[in-house]
Amino acid sequence: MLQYILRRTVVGLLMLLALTVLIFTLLRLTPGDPIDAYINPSVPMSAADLVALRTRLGLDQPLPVQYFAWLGAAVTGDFGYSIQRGGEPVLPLVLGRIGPTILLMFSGLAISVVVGIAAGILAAVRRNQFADLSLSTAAFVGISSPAFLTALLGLYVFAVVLRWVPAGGMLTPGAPFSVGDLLAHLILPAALLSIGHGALIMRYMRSSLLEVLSQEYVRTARAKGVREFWVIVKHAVRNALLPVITVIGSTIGIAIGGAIFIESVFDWPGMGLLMINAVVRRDYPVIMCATLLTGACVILVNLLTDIAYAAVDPRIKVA
Amino acid sequence: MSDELLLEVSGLTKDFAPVAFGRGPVVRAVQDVSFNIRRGEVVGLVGESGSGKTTIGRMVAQLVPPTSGGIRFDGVETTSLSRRELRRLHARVQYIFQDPFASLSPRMTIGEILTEGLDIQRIGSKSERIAKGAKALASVDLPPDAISRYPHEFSGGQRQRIGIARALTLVPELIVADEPVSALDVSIQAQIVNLLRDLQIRLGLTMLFIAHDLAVVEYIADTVIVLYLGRIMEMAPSRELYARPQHPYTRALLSAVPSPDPSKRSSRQILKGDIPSPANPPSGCVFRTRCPVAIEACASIVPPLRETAKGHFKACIRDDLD
Amino acid sequence: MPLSIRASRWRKMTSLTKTRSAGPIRRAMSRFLDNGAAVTGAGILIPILLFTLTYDLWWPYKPNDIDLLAMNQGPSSAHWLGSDGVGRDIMARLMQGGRISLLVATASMVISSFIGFFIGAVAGLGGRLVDSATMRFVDLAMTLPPIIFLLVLASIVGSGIVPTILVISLLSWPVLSRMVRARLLELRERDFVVASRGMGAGLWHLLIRHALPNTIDILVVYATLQVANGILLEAGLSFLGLGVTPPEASWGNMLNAARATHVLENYPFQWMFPGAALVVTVLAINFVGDGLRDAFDPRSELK
Amino acid sequence: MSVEPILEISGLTTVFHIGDREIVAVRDLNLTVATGETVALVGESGSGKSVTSLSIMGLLPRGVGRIAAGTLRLRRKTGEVVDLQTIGGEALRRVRGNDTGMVFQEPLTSLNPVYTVGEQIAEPIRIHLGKSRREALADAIQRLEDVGIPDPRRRAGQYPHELSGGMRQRATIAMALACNPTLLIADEPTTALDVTIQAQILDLLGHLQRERGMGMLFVTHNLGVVAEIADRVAVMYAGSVVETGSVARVFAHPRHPYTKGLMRSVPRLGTATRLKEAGTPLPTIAGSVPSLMNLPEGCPFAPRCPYRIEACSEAYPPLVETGDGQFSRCIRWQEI
Amino acid sequence: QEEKTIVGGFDVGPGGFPGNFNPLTATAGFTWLNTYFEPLVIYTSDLSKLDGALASEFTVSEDSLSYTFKLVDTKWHDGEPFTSVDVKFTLELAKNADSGSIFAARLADIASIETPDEHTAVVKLNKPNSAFLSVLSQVMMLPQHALSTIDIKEVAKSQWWSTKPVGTGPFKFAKYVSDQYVEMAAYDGYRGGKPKVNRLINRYFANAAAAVSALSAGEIQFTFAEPDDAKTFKGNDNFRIIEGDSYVVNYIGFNHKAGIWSDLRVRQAVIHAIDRNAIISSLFGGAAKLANCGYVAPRLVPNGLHDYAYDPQKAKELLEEAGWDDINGDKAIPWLTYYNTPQVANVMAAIQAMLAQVGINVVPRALDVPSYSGIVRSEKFEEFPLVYAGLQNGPNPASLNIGLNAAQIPPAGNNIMRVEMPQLTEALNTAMAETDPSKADPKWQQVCKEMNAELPWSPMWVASRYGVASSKLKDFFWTPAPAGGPFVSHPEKWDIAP
Ligand SMILES: Nc1ncnc2c1ncn2[C@@H]1O[C@H](COP(=O)(O)OP(=O)(O)OP(=O)(O)O)[C@@H](O)[C@H]1O
Ligand SMILES: Nc1ncnc2c1ncn2[C@@H]1O[C@H](COP(=O)(O)OP(=O)(O)OP(=O)(O)O)[C@@H](O)[C@H]1O
Ligand SMILES: [Mg+2]
Ligand SMILES: [Mg+2]
Repeated sequence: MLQYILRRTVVGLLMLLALTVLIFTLLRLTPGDPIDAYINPSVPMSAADLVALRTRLGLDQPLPVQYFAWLGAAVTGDFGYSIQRGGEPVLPLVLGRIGPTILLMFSGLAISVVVGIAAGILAAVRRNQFADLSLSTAAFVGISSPAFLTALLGLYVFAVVLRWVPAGGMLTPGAPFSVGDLLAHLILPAALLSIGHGALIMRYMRSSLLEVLSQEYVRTARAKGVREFWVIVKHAVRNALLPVITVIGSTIGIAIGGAIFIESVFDWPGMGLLMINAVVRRDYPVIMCATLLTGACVILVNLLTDIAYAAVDPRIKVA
Repeated sequence: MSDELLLEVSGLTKDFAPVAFGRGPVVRAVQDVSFNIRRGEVVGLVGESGSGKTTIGRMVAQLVPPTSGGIRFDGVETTSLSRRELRRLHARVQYIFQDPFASLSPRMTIGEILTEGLDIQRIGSKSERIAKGAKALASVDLPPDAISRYPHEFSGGQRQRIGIARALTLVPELIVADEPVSALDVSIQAQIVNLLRDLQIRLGLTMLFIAHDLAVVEYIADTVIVLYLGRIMEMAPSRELYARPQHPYTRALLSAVPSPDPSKRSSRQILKGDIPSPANPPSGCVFRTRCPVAIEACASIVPPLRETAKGHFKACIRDDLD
Repeated sequence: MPLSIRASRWRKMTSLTKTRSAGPIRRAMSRFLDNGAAVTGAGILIPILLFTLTYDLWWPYKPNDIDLLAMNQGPSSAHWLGSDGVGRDIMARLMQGGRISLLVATASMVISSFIGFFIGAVAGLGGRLVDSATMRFVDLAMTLPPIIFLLVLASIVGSGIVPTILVISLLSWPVLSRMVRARLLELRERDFVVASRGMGAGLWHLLIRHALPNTIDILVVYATLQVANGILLEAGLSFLGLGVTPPEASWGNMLNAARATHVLENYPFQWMFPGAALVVTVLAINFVGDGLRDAFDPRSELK
Repeated sequence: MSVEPILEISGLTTVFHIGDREIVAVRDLNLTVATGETVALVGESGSGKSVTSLSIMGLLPRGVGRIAAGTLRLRRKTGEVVDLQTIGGEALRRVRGNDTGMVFQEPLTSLNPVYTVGEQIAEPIRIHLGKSRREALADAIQRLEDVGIPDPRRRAGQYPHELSGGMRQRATIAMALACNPTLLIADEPTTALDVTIQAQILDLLGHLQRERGMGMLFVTHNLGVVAEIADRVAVMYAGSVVETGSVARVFAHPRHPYTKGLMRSVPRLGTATRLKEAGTPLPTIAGSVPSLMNLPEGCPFAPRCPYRIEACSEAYPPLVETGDGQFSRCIRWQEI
Repeated sequence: QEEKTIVGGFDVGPGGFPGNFNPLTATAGFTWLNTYFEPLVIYTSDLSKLDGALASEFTVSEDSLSYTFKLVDTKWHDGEPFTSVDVKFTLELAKNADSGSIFAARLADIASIETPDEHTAVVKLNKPNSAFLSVLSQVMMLPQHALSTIDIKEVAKSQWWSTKPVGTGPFKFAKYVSDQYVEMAAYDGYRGGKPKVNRLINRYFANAAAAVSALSAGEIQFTFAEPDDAKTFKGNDNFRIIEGDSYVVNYIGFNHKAGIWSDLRVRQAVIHAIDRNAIISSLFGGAAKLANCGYVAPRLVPNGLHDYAYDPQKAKELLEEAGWDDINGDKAIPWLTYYNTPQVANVMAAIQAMLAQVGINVVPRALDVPSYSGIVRSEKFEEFPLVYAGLQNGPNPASLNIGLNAAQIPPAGNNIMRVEMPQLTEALNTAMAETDPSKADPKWQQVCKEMNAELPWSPMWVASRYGVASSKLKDFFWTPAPAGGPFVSHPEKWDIAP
């Protein structure tokens, strides 16, 4: 077990390394650099000034030199300073986004897991009946709706017109922190976020449960005189959850990168918003660090998924 | 049957590394197996599930490489062949599968299945291939219109015939038949066994016939090899083996076969315990944990395969039985 | 028993069981037609395709014709679905946008299916070493945060139809690769593939003759999902200012108008029609995809 | 043999809906199982053996299969006789696992992979005997010991995949026997096992059955196994029982051409060498089992039957007594 | 007395610079910075002239080489007095590129800074610079006592800016919640009087529409708004729409190195093909001023300019004469912009359609700012033959110089369209050299005339920009100044009704 985790960690580290090389090169291939993003075209600056600014950021060095300089520092835990944020150190900046990202993601995911799994079970048990058809249709509509449109509409309807929830942000500015305030800000984006994932989980749960329901051990359970409710809940659902765990795992993996549309419409200070701003402004150190961190999270979540899988399914040995 | 050796297997061993997660124990599926097959001979390979029958068959058919040991086909060592030579060799050794449902691609017509080998080996023109396929189909007593149909439209017995026909299209010299009748119904089994026997005699095929049904092997094989946990327990001409089984395992196996004759009830000798895991075989003689006549020495000595009568080999240190 | 006698008897036997059934495609077709949702999906999709492909033959307005005197007009007999912020006819743009969106989605589906299948198949059939090397590459592509990938790639290749297709394709294939590989790892051990290898088949033969037909169900489902996904991604890219360049119409571009509060609030017809078109199309494609998956799944038909 | 039947099936007809068609998987089946008696149900794959046992248990796949006619009278542990077909869901559930136990063919797939063996055996004990979790587990361990599993305490805590095939099958037997049922239905319990392990299981089943005096319905297609374990046998072909009687009689004097062909085509140890050396092929029944989708008119075996006459294809033959409790569904039984 | 808080989206839109707290590196966002930092001099609220801020009065020597500032008597937020030492420190810091300052080039003419006494600072220049005071208006005074301990190379990275900056303005920095909001507290010791509200909060928004939603929902009291969004508040008594000159002239820029625009007749054809009046009246709702040169302010626009009226027929003829078919024909011409707003998308769509009618096939492409800058500053001229862009043209008319003067061709400056017109350059140089404000206007008129005749770009319009404020705000002042000012806005007087 320990050895397995160790091996996965080593492979993970190598992948992260590859990831940094990839991102680094990709970034330098894009037109424009931080200075281009930063300097207002109507501000007169001399060529020498621009050179000085670039030199100060080390952007004049050859690419490999820049990369290894970054890597060397990063290995020691120094991820540099944000170019576009008055020199905020990158690491605390990025780490600060993990909290809100995870909060939003987990609430969204929690909603979608609970709703998705319940709906999936109902749909599978009532296969091809009214409940199944209506739930499946609802799920399809959920999957088919573009996230940014639902986000904009949700914001407009619930925050502007109905005023049920605040219009974006994570906390009321200036107000002392309170959980209620946080929840009020959280509920709408989390609910909107859960639509797509929930629909997906529902579909997977449904098909997985259908598969399991035709298994022989379900028949065995019935032959033992187990009540139908417990046949479903105890014998079928637990087995059906196995593939769904993988789906949830990969959903988490994707969600860690930030729910880009929701975050930008709701000004949720998460990873997605940070990342998109950083890319738009070519804030190289922030991009590198954030990518590394989300990459590490994805790898970690994958590992955890595999371990969770083994925990739920005794047949799988993690060794 | 000539005296020419078509296949010489010596010291064949196969280890399976653990798949999936991490490093579990290595499974030694086949250990130090040696035997020969003469041209035209039918050798039966029997043993319980997991004893390594399929693994041996696949190594002989060049489907998996052996971990160690040699396989000489028609005097040529096969383990060191180049890719091209190997492909040519593939045409000369064919394999018949146990499962008539899994061994035919559900998305190919019978015609496509039968000509696939010719396609791969680039033998003949398209029409020649089809003609060859049709001929093979006829030789297994299937109607010619089967050629444009799909496997799922046939019954298990018919499918097994198609599998046999596929093996025949390339006119192989050696056929490895891996439990070709185990998955079939009683009434179909006999039809297929008859067919194989018939073809073998008519075409002078050499065959390695794998089965765990001892009665079927008795009917078809000239020589029988009894396998237990990857090792040969006993090897003898068929008649000899059934008349005078020497190894306690062979005897137990023969007596465990239920006889459809109610009057012969309960003359059985029931073995204790389960088959050990090949990942963790017992020391010494692998059969000793279930052997009714095991003695202390069995735990320490790996019994060699000894010739005890002409052509009759056994791997047991107890000569004091009978 | 002489062979000839047995053969003739066999012929009789087989003629008994012979229920000369149609080929798998035809059977799949009939399974598909039995699926109510799928047929409804197709029933929605076909008119949509027909309308978008032929609208310039029967609709008087062109999608990019501006009319600064008829801006932001609600649905009327002249402009059935109203006009947008520069007086372009929404109906015409909806049709043209459908054309573009479906083109982008379909093209990216084809490309990513190809890449995904090929890489997955090579990993699945190529042996351990190739497999692990390829899969690490796939993992890497999956670890790459999509946002970064999207923005960076889009700013390198630019915006417009072709780059959008590229971006969407490159973003989507790894999932398919994984599925194809998983299927092939299992398929590789199936007897009929072993048989093929036993006859000396090489990688290419296995790829075409076995891998392709036996992953067709995965491919079909992926393809339909990917078309749906492509439409959504294109819309998302437009939201980020990437994607198909305005003023070229695409559903994403049209929806993007909802970004301005005044449009969201005052001119719902400007985003509701493309929004509805998108949802309905994606929904229909999903239904068709589900139906196709069932149709290609022989287990769905009880023997 | 005891005269008190535990199970009395009369006129059982089970149909399946496939697409818009109905197929008759079991047709007008009559069968009794008495206390302490083992009745074997034999026949080729697809002949309706499993469907019969599932019909008794009320486990036909819902929405697809249903019992179209017949009565299934079971004598419960309490002595009360119920008709399984009419008692309905909740009462049927109380019978299942309590008065009837069932062993399925595939020992791995019929055990739930995510629960320990002990938990699964304890489940019917908790449900039907109302015992606590701890007591039920103790009972479960006892059952495992009964079926001859060494070190039952440790095994009870293991998952199905950690046991060998033979042990799994013993575990499913323990599970079926958990509540001391009066009727045990074993659907091909040894088909997936090796001969030496099969011998162990048959031995065990015979032993347990004698010990507890329960009735057993044993489904198989292996005639050797039937000879080994059963008192009476019913031979099925294409959904119908074509012959039934005591094993000794039926095997010695089959009165149906199908039974006869079957008996002949089973290869026997010892005789095979003789046949081989004589160059004779193995005896066979030509052709294959017809599909239930398009059964021939009249006797379903007629197309393969060497005794076929015109009349065979005209009417579905009745089951007639051929003497001494042996019945055959052949109009020419006397000539066989 | 109850707590009063004003929340606004002060850094939304083109004048904002969210997340930047260091005035030395700020290229915009001065509206907000000015609530807690102050410059020496500042534009008046109508942006017409410079007034004293931390300098109570200032004088310029005859030779325009020496500037004397009399400093006000005030204290930093931490209680230390503000003195001429701080002025010297700040200007030296800003002049030194090592500090990361982006003012280095613009302050390069400073020869020395003298501090005769605590309340006087004298700045000497090497050569006259008409833009000097205008630059100074954006240089926020910084406390020497707090910053001198930091190594100059580390100043730009210091956490001081976003955690405990100290200024002299009416509000004190309270806290910054990353990417969410910045909170200010009233500075009771402000020399202009104690601010009327206790707290001032600047909330960040990722896009303007979200800010407008928050405004509608009553969560903020002020934000910048896209013109179309601003319109939705029209007639709503709860809100006040603030309209102002953007001081940005929008133009269609011809890349003079691209090879297809060399013929003046082609450039004329482009402008004749576009119905600018129709676009202004429909797409801008009338809120833009037509431009026929780089300026629209009446004092800078001479009489007798060519008006380039909408005349597609003429455009076609001009193209014909110039031989457009040989120059380019109907090949697609990429048309780059960095504007990502729905309004600009519409405008460009309209122009594309108009140009298509005369046979010029342009394909709009919107980029993010760094991509745009990266491309137009590169030498790959074929990638940006045509742009739609804007350049600041006021309040100081000299702003246009960097975009049109031949000496400003990249990498030296920002003449991204590579305009090399000797007469125009000459006119610009002449106007730039004029240090006497009263004599400058006619010289800028000459620049306008040259632009109108030569068409280095096709000038389009100067659009209005909008802010929307809640009617609850009292004495609130904001104007869409370029880069956000700074301008005199008296934050201490802002008040909010309950
Ligand atoms: N690909 C593989 N990877 C790991 N272990 C394998 C593999 N193939 C076979 N084995 C193991 O090798 C041993 C021998 O297997 P093999 O299939 O040769 O047995 P067999 O005699 O053919 O059994 P059966 O009668 O069930 O077909 C078994 O323990 C099996 O688990
Ligand atoms: N779920 C089902 N849906 C439709 N038809 C079924 C179903 N289960 C069984 N049948 C049909 O009923 C017939 C009898 O099947 P059954 O499983 O009883 O055969 P069996 O005698 O048990 O065969 P085997 O020896 O293969 O287990 C078969 O022809 C089969 O097609
Ligand atoms: Mg095998
Ligand atoms: Mg069965």
